[in-house]
Amino acid sequence: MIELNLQFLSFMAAAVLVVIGLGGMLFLDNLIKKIIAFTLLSDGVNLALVTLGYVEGGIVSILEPGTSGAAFPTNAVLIFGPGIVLTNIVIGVSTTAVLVAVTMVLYQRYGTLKASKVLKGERK
Amino acid sequence: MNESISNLWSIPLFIIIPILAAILLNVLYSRKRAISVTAVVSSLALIVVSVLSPFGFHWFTGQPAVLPTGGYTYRADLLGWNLALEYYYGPLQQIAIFLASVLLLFVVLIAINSLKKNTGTYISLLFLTFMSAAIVIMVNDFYHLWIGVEIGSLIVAGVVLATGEAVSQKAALKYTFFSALSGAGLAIALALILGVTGYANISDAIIAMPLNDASLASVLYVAFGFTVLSWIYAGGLAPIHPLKADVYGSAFPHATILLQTQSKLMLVAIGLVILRLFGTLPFAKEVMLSVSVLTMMIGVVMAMLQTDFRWTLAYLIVSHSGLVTLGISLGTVQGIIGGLFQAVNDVVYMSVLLLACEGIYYFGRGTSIKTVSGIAKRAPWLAVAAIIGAFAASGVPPFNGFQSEIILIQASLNYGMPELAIVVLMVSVTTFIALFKGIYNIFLRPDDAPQAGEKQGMPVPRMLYVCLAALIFITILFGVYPQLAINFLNEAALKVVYIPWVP
Amino acid sequence: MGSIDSLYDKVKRFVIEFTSGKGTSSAMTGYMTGELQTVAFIMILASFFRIFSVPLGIVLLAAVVGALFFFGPMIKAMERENSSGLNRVLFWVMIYFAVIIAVTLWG
Amino acid sequence: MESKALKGSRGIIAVIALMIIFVGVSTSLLQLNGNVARGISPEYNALAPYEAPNNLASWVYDYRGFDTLIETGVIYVGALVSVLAIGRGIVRTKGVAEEAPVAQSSMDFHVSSLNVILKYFGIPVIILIVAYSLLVLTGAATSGGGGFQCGVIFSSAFLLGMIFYGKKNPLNLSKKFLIGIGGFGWALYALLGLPGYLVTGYWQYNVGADLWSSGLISGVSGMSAVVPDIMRQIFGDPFRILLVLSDGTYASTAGIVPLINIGEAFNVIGAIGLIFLVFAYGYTDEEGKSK
Repeated sequence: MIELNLQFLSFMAAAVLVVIGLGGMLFLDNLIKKIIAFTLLSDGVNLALVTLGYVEGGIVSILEPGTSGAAFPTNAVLIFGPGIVLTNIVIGVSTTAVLVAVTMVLYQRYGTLKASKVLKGERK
Repeated sequence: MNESISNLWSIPLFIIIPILAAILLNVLYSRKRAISVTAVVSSLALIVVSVLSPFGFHWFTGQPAVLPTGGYTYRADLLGWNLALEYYYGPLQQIAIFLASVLLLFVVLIAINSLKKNTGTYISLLFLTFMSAAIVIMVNDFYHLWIGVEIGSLIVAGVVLATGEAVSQKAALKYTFFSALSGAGLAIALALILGVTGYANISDAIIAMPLNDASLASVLYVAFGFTVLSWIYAGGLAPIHPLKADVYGSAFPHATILLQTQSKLMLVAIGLVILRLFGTLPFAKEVMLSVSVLTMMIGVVMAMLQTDFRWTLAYLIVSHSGLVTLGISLGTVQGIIGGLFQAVNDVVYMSVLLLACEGIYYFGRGTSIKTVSGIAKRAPWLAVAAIIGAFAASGVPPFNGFQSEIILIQASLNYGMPELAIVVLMVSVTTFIALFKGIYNIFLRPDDAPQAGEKQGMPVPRMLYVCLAALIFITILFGVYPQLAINFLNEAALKVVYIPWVP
Repeated sequence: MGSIDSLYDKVKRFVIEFTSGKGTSSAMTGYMTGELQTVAFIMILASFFRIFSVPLGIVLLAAVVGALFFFGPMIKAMERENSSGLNRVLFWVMIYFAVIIAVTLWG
Repeated sequence: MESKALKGSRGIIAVIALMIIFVGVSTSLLQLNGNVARGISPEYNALAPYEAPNNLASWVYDYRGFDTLIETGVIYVGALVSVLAIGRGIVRTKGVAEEAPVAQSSMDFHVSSLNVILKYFGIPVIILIVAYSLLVLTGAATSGGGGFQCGVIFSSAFLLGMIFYGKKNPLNLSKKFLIGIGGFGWALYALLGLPGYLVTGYWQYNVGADLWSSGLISGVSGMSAVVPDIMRQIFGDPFRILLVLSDGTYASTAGIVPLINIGEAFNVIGAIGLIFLVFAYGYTDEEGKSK
């Protein structure tokens, strides 16, 4: 029997989000919907990364007056996961900005958002 | 070798000089003279730094490594867990960055000479392309590798978008979608590696990897899958090659030189990281080999179908990436040397061809083999350069392509896979056919246009000929004295095979 | 099957398939060479199976050669699948990735 | 299933592939459940009392400060490229005919038809949001927050201003200003590594923190007194905080971390503000020209 705990549920939710994101990018034809699917994918990755830092009964990694400096290393959350989440958010924002900008320009050009119309393969 | 230098002075400069140059160029925007001075001075500085620098490490922010016993050390040759971000500058990095910075100088010169107004942003993106390539080839940290790949792919989208045509906008949009996909994949791989080992530094992660624990090893398999996904993406291997070919084909030919250099360096860097981290997993090398064979085959066949010289070159670049990865994924010392040498040669001879293509672009006002013809009469030197490039690309001695392809063929024979040798041979033969189909039609076919005078394009910038001459010189130099380059690559290959935890 | 007529028809159709669309000679050469290359490459790929088992490799090789000539010009299908349409490339990437995961996890 | 290419057998194959990917991802993530390796993270936590009290801030801007420099570059490049797509910096070749770029038309915000109450409340709200962003920025070393968050909050105030008041809003930042401030922020961040590089040879050595030179951590030899006292006084002491913990008082300094935060904030204000402005109003070169 698998014991249901917070970390288990978060990992599961992260996997589900990742696959929904991948499926959305694959199956949806509208470019904006594809971009939304990408943000879901990136959120799934963020959730997995945050969950990595989880420590049973842990504390937030800010030293407040009165906490024990000696016990802090074992009690505080693992720092790497939340740190990487910041990076992933930034990368997600920049990628989304570029995607939306080019989509806007292509919409001006073609008047449609369908990937199967706008981005069909072509050769010169 | 000064292995224990842990604060090598030159490493930060490779990143900081392009960043500052890019910011300045972007702000200057349309002031032509200031842009030229800044760009040329910065790229010359990069060349000088790459030549003068000794080998060693840089631990950014000056944090020490934690010894297993609990103390701290600043010595790179002791076993310790790095608190800081670690870059390594060795012989492989030296030749790669030297070549990239020389190409950056050429590309910047051509861009300044041939483009009209508002070039600031474009040239600043070229500098950032160099920066991302330098990051990825020097870094020894999975987290930073991910950031480097991501910033690199956004920059590629920018360089392509700068042409402002519908084709390039579409190419950039597709490419960015896959950058999103592979970036997320690389982040998941990073999460899995962190979860299994707790270290983002690649050396530390290899040491801490729990290969004995079967259940955790399966986590590594999935991490391997995601890393291969991003490798395929960054290098433009099959099945993402149509997008990469789109990108190469729709950027300016001179920008494609830098783009393909960046992509080759990423291919080499991520390939070596995969070998070091996952080389011991079963099926890892087989998966990598099959990716390379598919890429070579599909790329070269598709190159033959193209009717535009730009697109022929784009597919050939893709298919020659397969040659590089073939050598790397063999995983033997000879194979890795062959792969790295092929990467170096590829960058050089493809640059010759791309510059020739740029010349055709000016002369013929386009590069389609259907409409452009008879250029050889008007520009004989361009024709000579294109033919030399084609010879080098198809592995004819005494040019450099021959030297690396023969190493690859020997390596695959020694590995016990004669089929791979056949594939390499077929790729070089087909490259020859595909290139000469284009070269014959563009240069040698008589000009059938009724008014030849009207079709006359603008004169080619003289700078382009200078750059072509320099590149052809390198081509022949490496073809005659391959040891010049191979001596730089030996160390990296030996380390990857025998001591993978050392960068 | 079997009669000379139908075989002739088959060959004729095979050749005509190439020339549909663009009829220029240089494009035609490219397609013909590409077809031969593809056949050769696929045969080489099939021969890789000797790593796992030699008899299986031989059987597979024969089957692949037969299939290639039966299905006519491979190059057309290959060009279609190689188009850079976003959805198509996404599809192939997903398949590829699933195969890699399946091979490494359960291979 | 909107995509035509994925109907029929292809769709089924794609679904099977997705299921395989799901199984792979979920099993591997669940293997990690409960046995995540701690690795290097406790080492960072152990050093926390000598650094900024917010350990995440010191991780992001000190230990892995160079990673964050490139990450700052990602947002700068994101703004650069998305604005390039819309029109800033498209280059033309001399003498070769190319298709003309498409002009991006500007959005219509219907500013004049907005309720007057909204306009009255707009300015105080914008002032509050800007003040909040400055609070988040200045408290980065001691509490959650930082340059990136400040930049995003500030830009949201800018966006609010654009929606309520149109192009001439209370913040009234021009494109040229935003491009300049974004580049300035990134350059400031990059150049803050220079003092450490000149003094110790390590790029982005946290000059103010004097973590290693005062001998707080045993076992590090050869690094004491690398930072001269004068430098320590110039950079370190203004930021020194005495952390009173249950097991003693630590002299902790965030060093250049707050300064880096300011650089990052400038960069993000420039980048995100530029994205908002150009996405809303398009880009024309005439405005962007110098003068």
